[in-house]
Amino acid sequence: MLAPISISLASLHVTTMAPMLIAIAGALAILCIDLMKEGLHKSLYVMVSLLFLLLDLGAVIDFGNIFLKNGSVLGMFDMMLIDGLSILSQIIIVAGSMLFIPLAMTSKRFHEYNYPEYFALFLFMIAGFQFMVASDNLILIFVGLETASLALYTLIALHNRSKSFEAAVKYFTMGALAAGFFAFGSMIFYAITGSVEINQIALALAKDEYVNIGFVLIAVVFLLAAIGFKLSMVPFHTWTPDVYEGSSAALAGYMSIVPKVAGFVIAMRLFEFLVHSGVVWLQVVLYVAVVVTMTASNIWALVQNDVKRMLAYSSISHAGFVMAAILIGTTQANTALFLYWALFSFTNLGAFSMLWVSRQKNLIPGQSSDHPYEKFAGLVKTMPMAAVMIALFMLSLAGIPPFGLFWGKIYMIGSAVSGGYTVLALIMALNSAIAAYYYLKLIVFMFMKEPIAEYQKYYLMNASLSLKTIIGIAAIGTIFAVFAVNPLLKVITLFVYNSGY
Amino acid sequence: MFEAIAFYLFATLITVMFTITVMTSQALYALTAMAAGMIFISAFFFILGADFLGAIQIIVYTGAVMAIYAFGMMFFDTTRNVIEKRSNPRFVIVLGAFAAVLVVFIVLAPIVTTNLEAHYPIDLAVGNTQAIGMVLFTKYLVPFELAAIMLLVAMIAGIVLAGKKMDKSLTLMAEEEIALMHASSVSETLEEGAH
Amino acid sequence: MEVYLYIALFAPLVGSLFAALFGASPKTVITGLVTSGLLFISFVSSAFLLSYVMSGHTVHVEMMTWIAAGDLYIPFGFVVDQVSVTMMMVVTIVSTVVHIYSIGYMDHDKGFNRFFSYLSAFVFSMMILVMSDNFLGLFIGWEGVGLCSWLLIGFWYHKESASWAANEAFIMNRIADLAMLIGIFMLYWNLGSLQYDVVFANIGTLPMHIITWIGIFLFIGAMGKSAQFPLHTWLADAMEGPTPVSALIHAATMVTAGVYLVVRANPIYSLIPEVGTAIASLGAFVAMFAATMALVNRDMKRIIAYSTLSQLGYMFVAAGLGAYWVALFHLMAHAFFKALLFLGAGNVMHAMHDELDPFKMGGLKKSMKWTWILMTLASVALAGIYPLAGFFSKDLILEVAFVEHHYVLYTVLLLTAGLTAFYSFRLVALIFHGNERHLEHGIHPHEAYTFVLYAMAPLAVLAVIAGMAFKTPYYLMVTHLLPAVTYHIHNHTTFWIMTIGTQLFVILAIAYAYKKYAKAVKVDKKVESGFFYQLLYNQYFIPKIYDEVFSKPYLKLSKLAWKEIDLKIVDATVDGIANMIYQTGEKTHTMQNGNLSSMLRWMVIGLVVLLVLAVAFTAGYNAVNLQAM
Amino acid sequence: MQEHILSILIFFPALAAMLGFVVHKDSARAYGITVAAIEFFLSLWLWSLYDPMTSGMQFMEMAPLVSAFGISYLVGIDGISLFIIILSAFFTLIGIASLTEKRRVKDLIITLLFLEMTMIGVFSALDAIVFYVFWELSLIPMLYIIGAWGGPLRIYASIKFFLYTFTGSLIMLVGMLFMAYFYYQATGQWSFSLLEWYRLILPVNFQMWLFAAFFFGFAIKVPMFPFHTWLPYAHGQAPTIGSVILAAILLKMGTYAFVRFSLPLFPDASVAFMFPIAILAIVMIVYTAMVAYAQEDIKQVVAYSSVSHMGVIILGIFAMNVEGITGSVFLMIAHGVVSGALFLLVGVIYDRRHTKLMSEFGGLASVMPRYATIFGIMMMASVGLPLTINFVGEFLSLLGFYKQSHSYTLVAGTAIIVGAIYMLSAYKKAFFGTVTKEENKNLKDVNRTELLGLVPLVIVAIWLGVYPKPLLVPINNSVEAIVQLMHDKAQTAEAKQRIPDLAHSAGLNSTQEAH
Amino acid sequence: MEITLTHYLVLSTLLFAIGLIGVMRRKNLLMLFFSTEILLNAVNIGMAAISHYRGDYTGQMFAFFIIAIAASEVAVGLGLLIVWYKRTGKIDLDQMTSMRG
Repeated sequence: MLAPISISLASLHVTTMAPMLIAIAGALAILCIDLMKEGLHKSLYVMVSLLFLLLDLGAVIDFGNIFLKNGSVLGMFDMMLIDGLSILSQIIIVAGSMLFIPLAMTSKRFHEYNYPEYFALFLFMIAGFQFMVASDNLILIFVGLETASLALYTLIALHNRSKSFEAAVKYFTMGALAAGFFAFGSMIFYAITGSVEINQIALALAKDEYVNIGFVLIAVVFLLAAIGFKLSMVPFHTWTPDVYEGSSAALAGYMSIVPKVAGFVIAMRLFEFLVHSGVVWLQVVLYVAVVVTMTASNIWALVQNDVKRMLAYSSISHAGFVMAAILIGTTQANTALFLYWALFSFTNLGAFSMLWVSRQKNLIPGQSSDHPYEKFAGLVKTMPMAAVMIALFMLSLAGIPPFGLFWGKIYMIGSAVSGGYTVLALIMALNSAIAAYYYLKLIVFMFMKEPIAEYQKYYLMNASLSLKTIIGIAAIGTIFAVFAVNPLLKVITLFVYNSGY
Repeated sequence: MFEAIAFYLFATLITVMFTITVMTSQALYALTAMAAGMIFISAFFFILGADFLGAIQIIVYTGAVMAIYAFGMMFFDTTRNVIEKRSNPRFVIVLGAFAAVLVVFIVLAPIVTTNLEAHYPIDLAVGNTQAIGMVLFTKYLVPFELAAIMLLVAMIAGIVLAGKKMDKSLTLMAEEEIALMHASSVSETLEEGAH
Repeated sequence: MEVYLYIALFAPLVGSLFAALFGASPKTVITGLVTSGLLFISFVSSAFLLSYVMSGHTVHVEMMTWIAAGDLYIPFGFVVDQVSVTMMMVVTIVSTVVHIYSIGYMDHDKGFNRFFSYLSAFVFSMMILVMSDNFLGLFIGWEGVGLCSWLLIGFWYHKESASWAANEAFIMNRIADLAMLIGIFMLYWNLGSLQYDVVFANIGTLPMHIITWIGIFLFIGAMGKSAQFPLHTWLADAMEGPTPVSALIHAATMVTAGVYLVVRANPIYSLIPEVGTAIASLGAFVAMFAATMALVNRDMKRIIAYSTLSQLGYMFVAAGLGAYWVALFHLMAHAFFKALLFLGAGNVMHAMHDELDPFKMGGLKKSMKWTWILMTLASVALAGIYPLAGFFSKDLILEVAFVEHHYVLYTVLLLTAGLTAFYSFRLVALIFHGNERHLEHGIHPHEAYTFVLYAMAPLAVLAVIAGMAFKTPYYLMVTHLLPAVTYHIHNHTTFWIMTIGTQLFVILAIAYAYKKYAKAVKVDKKVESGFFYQLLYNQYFIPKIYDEVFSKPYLKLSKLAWKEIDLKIVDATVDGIANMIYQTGEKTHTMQNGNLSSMLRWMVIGLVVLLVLAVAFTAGYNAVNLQAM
Repeated sequence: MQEHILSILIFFPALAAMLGFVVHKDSARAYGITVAAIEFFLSLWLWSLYDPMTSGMQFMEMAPLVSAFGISYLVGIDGISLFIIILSAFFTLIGIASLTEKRRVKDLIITLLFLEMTMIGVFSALDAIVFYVFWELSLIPMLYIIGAWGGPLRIYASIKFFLYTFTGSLIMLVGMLFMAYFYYQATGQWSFSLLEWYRLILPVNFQMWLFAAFFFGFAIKVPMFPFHTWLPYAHGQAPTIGSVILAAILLKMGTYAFVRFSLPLFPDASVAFMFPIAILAIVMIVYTAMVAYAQEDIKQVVAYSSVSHMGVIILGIFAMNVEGITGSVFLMIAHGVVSGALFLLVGVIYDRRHTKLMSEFGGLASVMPRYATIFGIMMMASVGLPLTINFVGEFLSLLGFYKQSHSYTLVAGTAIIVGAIYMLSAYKKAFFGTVTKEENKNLKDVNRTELLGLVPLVIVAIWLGVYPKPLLVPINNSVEAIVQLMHDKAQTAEAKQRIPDLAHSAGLNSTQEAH
Repeated sequence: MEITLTHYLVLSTLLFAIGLIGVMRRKNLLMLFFSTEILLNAVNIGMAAISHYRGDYTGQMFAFFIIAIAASEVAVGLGLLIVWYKRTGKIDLDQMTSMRG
C-alpha cells in the first residue's frame, strides 16, 4: 500500500489555472444555457463569451502583477508555469479572441453562428491555447495543442460550405500527422533525458554536455516539424492558403494571430535553450527556414489574384519574419517578437475583417474566387471610407512608417542587426520591399482603376455596427500605434527579461 | 530467453499486420489487420509491465476506436475494394524507408547518459495500476482534466458535425430563403404544440 | 565721378527694358529714339570719364556683393581705368551710330521694338564686360554678349538658317567659355581672389607652369569669343542676323572682347613670352587664312566678316608680341572703319532688296553716291593708306613685328595687308563700278535715308582722323596702365623703305583689283571650278568637317545612348530583376496544387531533408570526436 | 509660439488636408490656395526669425516618441534645410495656384497638402527614424498623384517609382539601425538623434559599409546614374502638378540627405568614395545630356535635364569644401525653381495641344510671344547663364570640385556645353521656324492663372541670380560647421588633407565676414 | 540475448515509418486515418519501453494521454468525413482540390 500523500492545497497554487478555468466555465455555461432554452439569438452567446473572456483577461493581468512582484509561479505539482512568456501570450490570445468574437454579429446569417456549440468550442479552444502556453510539460502542451486544434477544425467546418469542409479535412489530416511528429519527438527527448519537463530536459542535456547529439537532433527535427506546421514554416505551410480561403474571413484573421502566438511560445521554450547552448545545427536550420519562409511566401503572394489568399501568404511571410527572433535569441529579439505580434494582430485582424465585411453569399458569374482584386477596383470612387481603411491596413502591413507594423519591423530588424545577423537584416528589409508590391497592387486597384459595376452592391453587404466598431478599433490600433509602442516595449522587456529569455 | 522470443514474435506480428493495413486495397482486411495489430501492442504493454496501459489499449483502442471505424466503414460503404489512383507509389515507399533508415541509424547508438534517477520510480511492490493512479491524480491531474475537456470537445464536434442541422447550409442560402425557412419551422412547432 | 559710371553702365539697360515693354506691340519709333538717346547719354558720360581718366585718375566703385561662399568673395565691382575707358568710348560711339542707323534700317521690320531691346541689352552686357573689376564680372559680360548675339543672330527666327546659326554661335562660344571658366578656377585656387588688382599684384609668385596654363586657358576663352582659328566658323554664319547687328557685334565690339581680355590680362601674358609668341603666330595664321577666304567669296557681308577676322588676327599678333597698347589702338581704329564698311554694305543690301552677291549688281556709284564715298573711305582706311587711321594702327603692328625680329610674321602680315587691300577694293569695284548688272533683275536702287547717312558721318570722320589725332594722347593715357614700349626702327633708311614699300605694295594691289573688277566682269567657269577656288570658297571645307566630325556623330551617339543604353540596358536590368522574382513565383507556385496527399508529401519531404541534415551533422560530429579522443 | 513654429509648419497642412474632406468640391482649389498661402507666409516668418550668422541648429524641438529604442520627435533647421522648406511651401502654393486639373480636384488638393507636410517634415527632421518616416510618407501622395491623374502608363510608372525608392530606403533603414547599434555599443544607450550620431567616430571599414547602405537609399532618390530609369517614366506619366513638385522638391531629398547624413557621419568613407561617385556624377551629366538631346518629347528633355543638373549637385557635394557644398545646396534650390518652372511651362503647352512631341510644335514664338519669352528666360536659366539663379550654384560647385581634381572638373565642365546643346535645340524645334501645324496657328497665349504661377518663378530666378547673398550667407555658415565637423572627425590622412580645416584658415575667413 | 531499449526504439521507428508510408500513400481518407492511428501506436510502444527501462512512470502517462488524444481525434476525423461524404458522396482525396494556386 502506498503511503497516503498529504499536500497542502496552498502549495498547489490552484489559482494558476484560474484564467483557463474561467474560459472552460464560460463554455460550459453556454452549453447549459442552450440546454435550457433552445434557439436563442447568437448575440446572447457573443456577449456571454465576451464577458467570460473579459474575466479571463482580468485574471491573466492580475497574474501579470503577481509575476512582476515575485517572478514566475509553478502551480499544480509544477505542471503549470506562469512566467512572462505565458502571461504575454495569454494576453494576446484572449485580447485577440475578444476582438474576434464580435465579428460573429454579421448582418447576414451564417450557418456556424446559429450553433451555440460554436461559441462553446471557441471558449474551449481558448482554454486549450492557454494551457498550451502556460505549461512547461510536453504532455500538457500536447494535450492543450490537440484540444485547441480539434476545436479549431470544427469551427472551420461549421461554416458549412464545401470549401470549408475541404479546408477542415486538410487542416485535420496534416494536424494529425504533426501530432504524430510531436509525439515521436517528445519520445526521443524522453528517451535521452528521462523527463518531459523542458527545464529538466535542458538540465539533463547540459549535464551530459550533449554527448548523444544524434538523439537531440532527431528530437529537434521532429519537434521543429510539428511546431513548423503550427507556425506555417515553409515546407509545412501548404495548408495555410487553402485553410484561410476555405474558412470565413474573420476566422482566417483569428487563425493568423492566436494559434501562431501559441506556436511561437512553445518554439521559444523549446528552441531558445538549444540555441543558447550552441547547437550550431539548429541555428543554421532555423536561419535557412526563416529566410526561405519569408522569401518564398512573399514571392508566391506576388502571383495571387485573390486578396484572401494573398493575405494568407502574407501572414506566412510575417510569421517567417518573426521566427527570426527565435533564431537570434537575444532579449531584444524576443521582445521584438511580442511587440511585432501585438501590432500585427491589430493590423491583420483589421485587414481580414475588411474582407469579412465585403463577404458575398453567392459569387457573380465570372468571379474566380471570394475576393478577387477586381472586386476592389475603383473602390475610392464608390466607398472612399472603406478604400481608405483597406489602404491603411495594407500600408501598415507593408511597413510604411507611421502605421503600426513599421515600429514592429524596425525593432525586429534592429534586433537582427544587434544580434549580429547583418545579412539576415538585409534579407528582411528586401523582403518587405517585395511584399510592398502586392500590398501596393491592391491599393492600385482601389485607387487608380475604374469600379466594376456588378461588384458595387456587394460591398459592405455584411457590415453591421459591431463589425464596424471592431474595424474602428483595429484602425485606431494601427494608426496610433506609435504612441503605444514605448509603454508596450517597456512592459514586454520587463516580462521577457524576468522570465529568463 | 523467453522474453526475447516473445519480443521478436510480437514485433514481427505487429509489423506484418500494420504493413497489411497500409498496403491492402481491401478496406475490410485493413481494419481487421489493424485491430489485430492493436491487440499485439497491448501484449507488448503487458510484457513491459504496464498492465493498466495494456488494458486501456484493448478497451479504448481496439474496443472503441476500431468500433467507430467499423461504423464509419459501413457508413461509407467501402466494403468493396477501394480503387485508388496511385501517383508515383514507389517514391512514397522509398521516402518512408529512407526516413526509417535515417532515424534507425541514430537510434541504434546506445544512449550514454549519467542522470538515471527516475522522477517517479517504479517499485514492483506496488501494483502498476495503483502506482499509475497515484501519479496520474497528483502530478498529471491537470492534463487528465484537460483530456476530459478534449474528449468533451471531440464529442460536441462529432455530434454537431454529423448532425442533421448541417444539411441545409445557412451560409449558402440567401437571406429571404432563411427567413422563409424560419417562418415555416415556427409554424411547425406551433402545430406540434397545438396537437 | 561714380554717378557718371553708373549712368554710362545702366543707360543701355534702361533703354533695353523700355524697348522690351513694347516687345509684342507693332513698330513704334519712340523705342528707337529713346534707346538711341539713352545710348548717347551713355556716350557723353563715357566722354566725361575719359577726360577724368586722361589725367591719370581711375574710378573704382563696388556696388554690392554678388557671391560670397567660403573664402570666395566676388562683388559687383566696376573700374574705369585707361584700358576700359578706351573700350567704353569705342563701344558707346559705335553703338550710338548703329542705333540711329538701325532706326532707318529696321523701319519695315515687324520686330522693330524687340530688336532695339536686344541691341541695348547687348550694349549693356558689353559695358559690364569692359567695366567690371574682376574676372567673374568679365564672365557675366562674356556670357551676356553671347546671349545677346544668340538673340540677335536668331532675330529672324522664322528663317531656319538664322536659328541654326544662332545656336551654333552660342554653343561654339560656350565651348570657349568652359576653358575660360577653368582658367578662372585656377586663378581662384592659386591666388584666393578674382579681383584684377589682387590677381595682377601677386601673379608673379606662382610657379611658371601654372601661369602658362592660366594664360593658355584664358586665351582659349578669348579665342572662342574672337573667333580665332579652330572656333571661327560661327562668325561667317553669324551674318544671318540683321546688318546693324553684324556691324556692332561682329565687327566692332563683341569679337574684340577676346583682344580686350588679353590686353587686360597683360601682366599674366608678359610673364609668359613663349605663349605670347604662340598667340602671335596663331594671329598671323588667322590673318592670312581669313584674307584668303575673303578673296573669292561671293557674299558681301561674309567678305567683310572675313576681313574682320583677318584684322583680329593682326590685333592678336600685336597683343602676342607684348605691344598691348598697339593692339588696343588698332582695335579702336578698326572698330570705326569696319563698322562704317558694314553700315555701307547695309545700305547697299537695302537698296538691292537684300541681294548679297556683288556679281549681281554694279555701277551703283551713280545712284548711291554718298554710300560709295563712305565705303571707299572705309576701304582705304582698312587698306592702310597713309593719312587714314589704318596706316597708323596696322602698319604699327608691322613695325612691331619687324622690331621684335619676327621676320616670318612680318612677311605674312605684309602679304595679308596686300590681300586685304585687294579684296576690299574688289568688293568696292564690283558694287560701285562696272556695268549695272542688277537692272536685268529689275531692281532700281535708291540712296538710304539722309539721317542714316548723317549717322554714318561721325564714323567716317573718325576713320580719317583717328590715326593721326588720337595716337599720341591715346599713347600717353594708356601707358599709365599698359607697358610703355615704343617701336621705331633705328636707322632711318630701313624705316623709310619699309613704309614706302608697304604703301606702294598696297596701292599696286588696289589698282590690280580695280583693273580686274571695275569693268564688265564675266564669271568664267574654269577659274571657279579650280581646286584653289573651291577650297577657298568652301572655307577650306572646315564647316563641313566640323559637321561630319562633331555634330552628326554627337546626334548619332545620343540616339544610341538613349535607345540602347538607357532603355535596353539600364532600364531592362531593373525590370528584369523585378520580372525574375515574379517568374520564380510563377514557376514554384505549382507546388501548391491543393491535393492533400501532395501536401502531406511535402511535409514528409521537409522532415526527411531535416533528418538528412541531422544525420550528416552527427556523423561529422562523431567523426571529429573520435579523432579528438 | 516661436519655438514650436517648425511643428506648426509640418502639421498645419496635414490638419488642413484632414479638414479639406469637408470642403465642397468646387471650392476645393480656393481652399488649397488659402492653406498653401498661409503655409508660405509661415515659412517666410520662419525665415525672418532665422538668425543667419549662427551655424548650429535653430528652432529645435524635442519630444520622446519611443524612448526605450531611442527614437524621439526631434526637429530643427539650419541654413541648409531652411531654404528648401521655404521652396516646398512656395512650390505647393505655386502648384495649386496654377492648377488646371479638372478631374477630382478635391482629392488632388488634399493629397498635395499631405505631400507638403511630408516634404517639410523630411527637411526639418533631425531624428533618423522621423526622417525615415517622412521620407517614406512622401512616396504615398506622389504615388497617388501619378497613379490617379497621370498619363496612359501611369500605373506602371507609379508602381515603379514607389517600389524603386522604397527598396532603396529599406537598405538605408538597415544602415540607420546599424548606426544606432554602433552608438549603443559606444555609449550604452539607444539614440537615433542625428546630433548624437555626429559625435560618434566610427572605424573606417564600418564607415565604408554604412556609407554604401545610405548611398543606395539616397542615390535612387537623387536619382544617380544607374538608378535613374524611374524618373523619365514618373515625369512622363505624372500630371503637371505632380512633375513640378517631383522635380522641384522630391529630387532634392536625396542630395539634401547626402549633405545631412553621408558627409558628416562618414567623412573618411565619403573621401574614399569621392572619385567613384565623381565618375558617376560626370556620367550623369554627360550621358543624360546626350539622352536629353535625343528625345522627341519635350517633357522628357526637361526630365533628363534635371538628372544632368543633379549630377552637378552631387559633384558639388563631394567637393568636400565650403565653396563646393554651399554651391550644391544653392544649386538644389536653383534647380528646384528652374525645373519647376520648366515643367509648369511644359504643362501650359500640354493643356493646349495635349501632346508633348516637339515635332508637333514649331514657330510658337510668333504665335505665343509671352510664352516664348518666359520659356526663353527659364531655358537660359537652366543652361546656367550668369545673373540667373543656376549659374551661381553651378559655378560654385564646379569651382569647389576643381580643388579636388582638375581633369574631372574639366570633363564635368562640359555640362555647360552639352546643357546648351540639348536645351537650345529643344527651344529651336519648339519655338523657332515657321508655324507648320494647323493647330498651332491660333493657340492662345499664357493666361492669367498660368502667369500667376510663372511670373513669381521668373522673378525669383533673376533676383537670386543677381543678389544671392540672403541665401548664401546662412547656407555658408551652416556648411562651414559641417566641413569643420568633418575635418575634426576625419581619421585617414587623405581625408584630413582633402577636407579643408577652416579653423586655421580663419584669418582668410574673417576678412570675408567683414564685408 | 537480452532485449534492450534500442530494440524497442528501432521497432517503434519502423512502425512510425510504416505509418508515414500509409499516410502518404493512401488516397482514401478513411484508410489515411488508419495510418495516423499507426503513427500514434508506434510512439506508444516506444514510450512504454522507455518507462520500463528507465523505471519511470512518465512514459506510461504519456502513452495514456496519447490514447486519449487518438480517441478524440478519431471522433472529430470521422465527424468531418461524414459531413464531407454527405456533401460529396465520395471520400476520395483527389476530389478535394477545389482550392489551389
